[in-house]
Amino acid sequence: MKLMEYQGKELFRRVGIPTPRGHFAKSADDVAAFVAANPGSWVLKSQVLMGGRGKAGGIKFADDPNQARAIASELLGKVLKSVQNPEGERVGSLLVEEKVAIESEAYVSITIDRAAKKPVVIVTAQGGMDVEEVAAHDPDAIAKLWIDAAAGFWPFVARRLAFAAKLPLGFHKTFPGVVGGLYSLFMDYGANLVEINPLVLSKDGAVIASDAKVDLDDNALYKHPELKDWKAEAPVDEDQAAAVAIGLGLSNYAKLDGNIGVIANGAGLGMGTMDAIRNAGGSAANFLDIGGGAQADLVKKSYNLVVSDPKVKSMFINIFGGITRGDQVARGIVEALAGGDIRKVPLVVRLTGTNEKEGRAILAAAGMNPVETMDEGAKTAVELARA
Amino acid sequence: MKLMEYQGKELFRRVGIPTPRGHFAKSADDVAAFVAANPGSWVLKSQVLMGGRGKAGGIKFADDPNQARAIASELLGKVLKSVQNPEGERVGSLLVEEKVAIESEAYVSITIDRAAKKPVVIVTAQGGMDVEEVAAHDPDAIAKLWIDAAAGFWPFVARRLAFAAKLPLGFHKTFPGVVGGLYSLFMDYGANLVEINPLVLSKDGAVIASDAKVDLDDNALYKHPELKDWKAEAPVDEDQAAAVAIGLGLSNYAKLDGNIGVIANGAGLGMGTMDAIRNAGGSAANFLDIGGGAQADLVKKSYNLVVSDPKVKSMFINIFGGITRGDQVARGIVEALAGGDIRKVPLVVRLTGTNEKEGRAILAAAGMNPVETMDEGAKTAVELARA
Amino acid sequence: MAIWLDKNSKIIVQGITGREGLFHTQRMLAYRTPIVGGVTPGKGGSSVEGGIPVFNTVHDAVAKTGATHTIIFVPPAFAADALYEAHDAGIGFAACITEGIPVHDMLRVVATTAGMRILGPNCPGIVSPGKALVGIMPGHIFKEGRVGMISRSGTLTYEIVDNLTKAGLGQSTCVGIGGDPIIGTTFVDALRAFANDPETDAIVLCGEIGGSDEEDAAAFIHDHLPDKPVVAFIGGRSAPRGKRLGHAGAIISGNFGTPESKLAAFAAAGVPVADRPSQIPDVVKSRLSGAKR
Amino acid sequence: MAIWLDKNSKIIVQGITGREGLFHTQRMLAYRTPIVGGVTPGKGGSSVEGGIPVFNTVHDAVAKTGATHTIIFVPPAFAADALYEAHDAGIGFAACITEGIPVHDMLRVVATTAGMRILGPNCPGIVSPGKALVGIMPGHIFKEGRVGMISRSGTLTYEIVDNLTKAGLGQSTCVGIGGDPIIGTTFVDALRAFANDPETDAIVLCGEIGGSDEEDAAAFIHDHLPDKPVVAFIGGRSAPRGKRLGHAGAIISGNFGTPESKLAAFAAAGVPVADRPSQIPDVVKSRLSGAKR
Repeated sequence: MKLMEYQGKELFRRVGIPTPRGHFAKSADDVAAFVAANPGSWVLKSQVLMGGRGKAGGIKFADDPNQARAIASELLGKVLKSVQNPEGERVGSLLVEEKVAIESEAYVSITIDRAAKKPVVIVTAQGGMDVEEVAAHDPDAIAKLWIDAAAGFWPFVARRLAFAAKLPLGFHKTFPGVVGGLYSLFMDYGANLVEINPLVLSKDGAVIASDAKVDLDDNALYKHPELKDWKAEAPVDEDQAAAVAIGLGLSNYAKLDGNIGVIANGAGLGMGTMDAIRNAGGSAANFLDIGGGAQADLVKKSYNLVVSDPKVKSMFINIFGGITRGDQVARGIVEALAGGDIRKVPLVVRLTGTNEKEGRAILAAAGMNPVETMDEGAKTAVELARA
Repeated sequence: MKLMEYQGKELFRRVGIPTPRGHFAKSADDVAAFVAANPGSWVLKSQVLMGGRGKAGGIKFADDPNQARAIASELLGKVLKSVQNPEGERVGSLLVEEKVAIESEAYVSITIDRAAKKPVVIVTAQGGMDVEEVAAHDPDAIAKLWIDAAAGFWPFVARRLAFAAKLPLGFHKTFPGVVGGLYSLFMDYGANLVEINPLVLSKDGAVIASDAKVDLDDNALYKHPELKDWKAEAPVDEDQAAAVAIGLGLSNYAKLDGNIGVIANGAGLGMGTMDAIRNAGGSAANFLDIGGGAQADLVKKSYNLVVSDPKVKSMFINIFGGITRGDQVARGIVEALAGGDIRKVPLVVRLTGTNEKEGRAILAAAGMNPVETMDEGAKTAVELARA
Repeated sequence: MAIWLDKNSKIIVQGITGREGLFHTQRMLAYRTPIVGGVTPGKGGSSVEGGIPVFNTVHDAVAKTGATHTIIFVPPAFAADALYEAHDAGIGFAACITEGIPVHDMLRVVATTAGMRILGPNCPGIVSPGKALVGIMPGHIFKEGRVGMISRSGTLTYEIVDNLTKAGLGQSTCVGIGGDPIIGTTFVDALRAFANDPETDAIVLCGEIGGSDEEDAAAFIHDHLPDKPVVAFIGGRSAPRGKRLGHAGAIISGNFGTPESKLAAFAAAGVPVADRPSQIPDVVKSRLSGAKR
Repeated sequence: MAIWLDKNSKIIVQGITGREGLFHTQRMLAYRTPIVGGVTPGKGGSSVEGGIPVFNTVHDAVAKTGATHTIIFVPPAFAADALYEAHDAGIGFAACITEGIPVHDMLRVVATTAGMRILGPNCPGIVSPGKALVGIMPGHIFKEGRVGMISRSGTLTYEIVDNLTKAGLGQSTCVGIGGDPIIGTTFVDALRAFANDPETDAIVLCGEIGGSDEEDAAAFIHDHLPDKPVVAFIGGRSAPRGKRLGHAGAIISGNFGTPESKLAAFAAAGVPVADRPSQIPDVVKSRLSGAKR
């Protein structure tokens, strides 16, 4: 689950990372009232998940309540578009934050290094920049260290990084506390990424997290039931919502650009089926993994989900039964096709493995003849889509 | 720092260990008001650090506000005495707690196993008993497991203990969470001991910490500044207070039963000096370690502290200078003796090690002649005390 | 021989009385896998499947049965605990089938269980055909033989194994390493083991887009496996960038993880990459009969 | 020889620019201890005492000087971090002088620094007379020789060493293990090292009331040190039960830790216990000239 900036900063405060004084608001009236009660210069920051928010015009300044109201009205409801996110994202809320006089900006993040099987801390003195760009143009500016999860965080790791990345001296005293807080957050909440960009050294010597990017592991959310509300509010990917609605996992369904529907058991076989379709000269309209041990009902719902996409011209159901039983799959297919209320497309079925015979018998009784191999099925599905 | 029950339970709640519903009160009016507002049967528990509080009459029951007020008035201010604490301890506050219908009582604690260099978890199904008595009479009833601080707590440790100690099944589901909470508290707050005795399984199936014993490492208190108030309120040992008042560590001064004052540098030499006095047929009136590198002023204040005890008939200052410099010690002694406002007792000084010559010169100028060895010094001090 | 699992392995099942655990215990027993016991807290003293004893703790199970291997079917919130318990009890090999374990639980586990080989989590297990099956794979597709197989995916493994078996190429051991971001056993770990197994003549490596395991494997093969033929397959070559398809592992980002990066790495290591599973048996055969790479 | 510290040790000082650190660096240099550098974050690039380089991190110091040993003078809140940093940088021996380190910091450190010998914390350090002094002991009381010394207390060690030196008994190495509840090196660790040191002919063990280290030491001597004479002393035999006297270690509770328990343990191991430090040289001499225990 990706968090909005204001949510990330709420977690930052829980682990003792300093953040600017601020106010979260969903209406222009609320923004204006806050600025009226707290005279000064304020930054209005659109709360969206996409990158490139600043360049897209999502961050504005206001010095008085009227100006604040006008800008808030303009931002709220606006659809921001950026290079990273051409489709755009609608602004639903704002974070009103004090303006910090910047002396220097740094970058710090913790993510998982899969190869090392360890958390890795990344630091540069070039805050406010896209870190991948820094990595590409000035790789020596990036300092990295790995943390042993058994030993946990020790402050010297942050000191080594600060010296290696040549952070200005003003950062040094506070920096170990910031990295320690990030590491607590990373481990206790189960984050895929925690990032502060920029970490600001202010003119008056304070070190403050000016932005917050936090991506939490969905599998670990149960450990923090207090985040349930954020989960409920989180913008949902359409495909993910559709998958969850029929009982699949979040990433078991994804629409693609082609016109051949795909259903397979297992993510690997699902991708393999897409590849086979491409090898046969076609293109998959989706990826759908029914998982292991699917029952007939899930197969039926999956069929219905795939054909609900009007692009789909033909479908290839490719099952290699391990835990998944051929009879359950066949029954699901037959039930789906029996439903009068859904669109039907030319269908190719390949069914092998556990309870293969029983499954084939059920399909045969419904007048279907499964193909023998994945290659053959892909070829047939491509031909049917062209017909 | 040893915590009162109500403080220990406050920490229990922070780490998710269930405690009975309760109210902390310092006056009989407050107790009566609480019982009036919350009708039912309540337990009034004297908040003291000593063991054997129940047998000493420090725990009473009340079913209505008037009874509650009467009992609270009786308990508050009372000095409870027990076998463990014959001097007694004055009751300054009460914890008013709901009465729990007890199905079964268990014992669980975590402490430091110095030899194993690991935290050790101790569990018995005989809650409410003195665990050392259980250990003496029924050692097989006690289950122990060590936790690797690198691996941290895993629930299976609690499950193994529950099975090994034969806890009634009603405990099993909740028990890993309780032990996990205790371990968090133990490590995060730096405890010498965390103990729940009894951990109660109630008639309605809840598992609740009925008592709380927590002893925190004074060296780790700086990590939790929010405990400052408790520290300030904590009953102070007179010797510890005297030590801290002159700038020594908490346990650098302790009054003993004899009549020969002792000042040494280093705890080991301090104890060795006491032993030497006993070997010479005398008995130390105190232990006082000036630590390493003491300056003249601290030596002077230490002298004054020791002679402030009227038992002291003679004094032996035994210094083997390493970091501690002989000239500083000598100057402190001379300054102390120059003070007109303090009692003087016959004094033996032994001064060797760093800056020994300079120190001896200072003493000689003041008319004092140090002895050569510890044994000789002890013998002389004993003779002087008898004189 | 075989790697990591053979007839002498003594296997316990953690979560043996659960729906999944019991179902697969039956299937593993049907494969004649030497299962010596199971663990379900609170069910100690009972037994399943006509005599497999159930224990309250792994320590009890190890003490009573001398178990060396475990397979874990407990739910995600308890699986990391089960893994550490197995390590603490002296188990040397653990296959973790459970899907959905928090990644940071696995970070803790891998950092503190040195000495125990962990397969998975979120993996289909391991089969040494004709000897033992510790996992959820369909036993009937495997055939005893001399090809080692390593794969990140379950059903794609079945597809490839099925092709191998039908082409007469039996397998020494088939290892499903799992698709999670943090896994106990990587391609390189399995390659190293196969390298030292005299009964494995060739290795099939079934990779996927995403991550850098395939690149690491290619480098290892280049440096340490000059004499044993390796044939690779990469699933998901037609997948668009940045989409998460099923496995947490299968997401492309940065320069690593793209099909191009993996193809280039295998090419540099002299490892042929089959375009489709059905081609794999022929490539293996030609490598086995041909000269060294 | 000597144990753990000799002329070839390369020593750095963590906290070298602090008051304590600098003072003792001067004294150690005066003893001709091979100090190759120091660490104070933020003072990297400077130097002290006419050319001892100061580094920002232990890693830098090790990379530039090849340091093998460290002595730690940083304040209690930062000392555990300093210890783990030394371990992470590949240091093999760390003497931690700092007093007042939270016990649980040490629990974490000892659990995660396998491979590095930690002396202390709250210890006076180690001296191999004539070779090097890493600690805060007054160098002039030591004399090169063949008696090994191990002690929980600092100044009591000086007292005993002074007696030994004046009686003509020089020392191979003197080790102050420190008085905290959790220490890196115990009596048994030091006994094991002395047992294997051909240049140590006899060992003096200076214990204290409290804890069970002396009991463990006695058992170890009985089982593993039949041939090397050991003489013991126990400080605090006149102390009342339950009083905490200075050292966190020196508190008697339960059955262990009492003088009686320790005397009985040494008696069972055939180890003579001197009543006063001044007797120790004679007991050592008689043991050295006499038959085996």
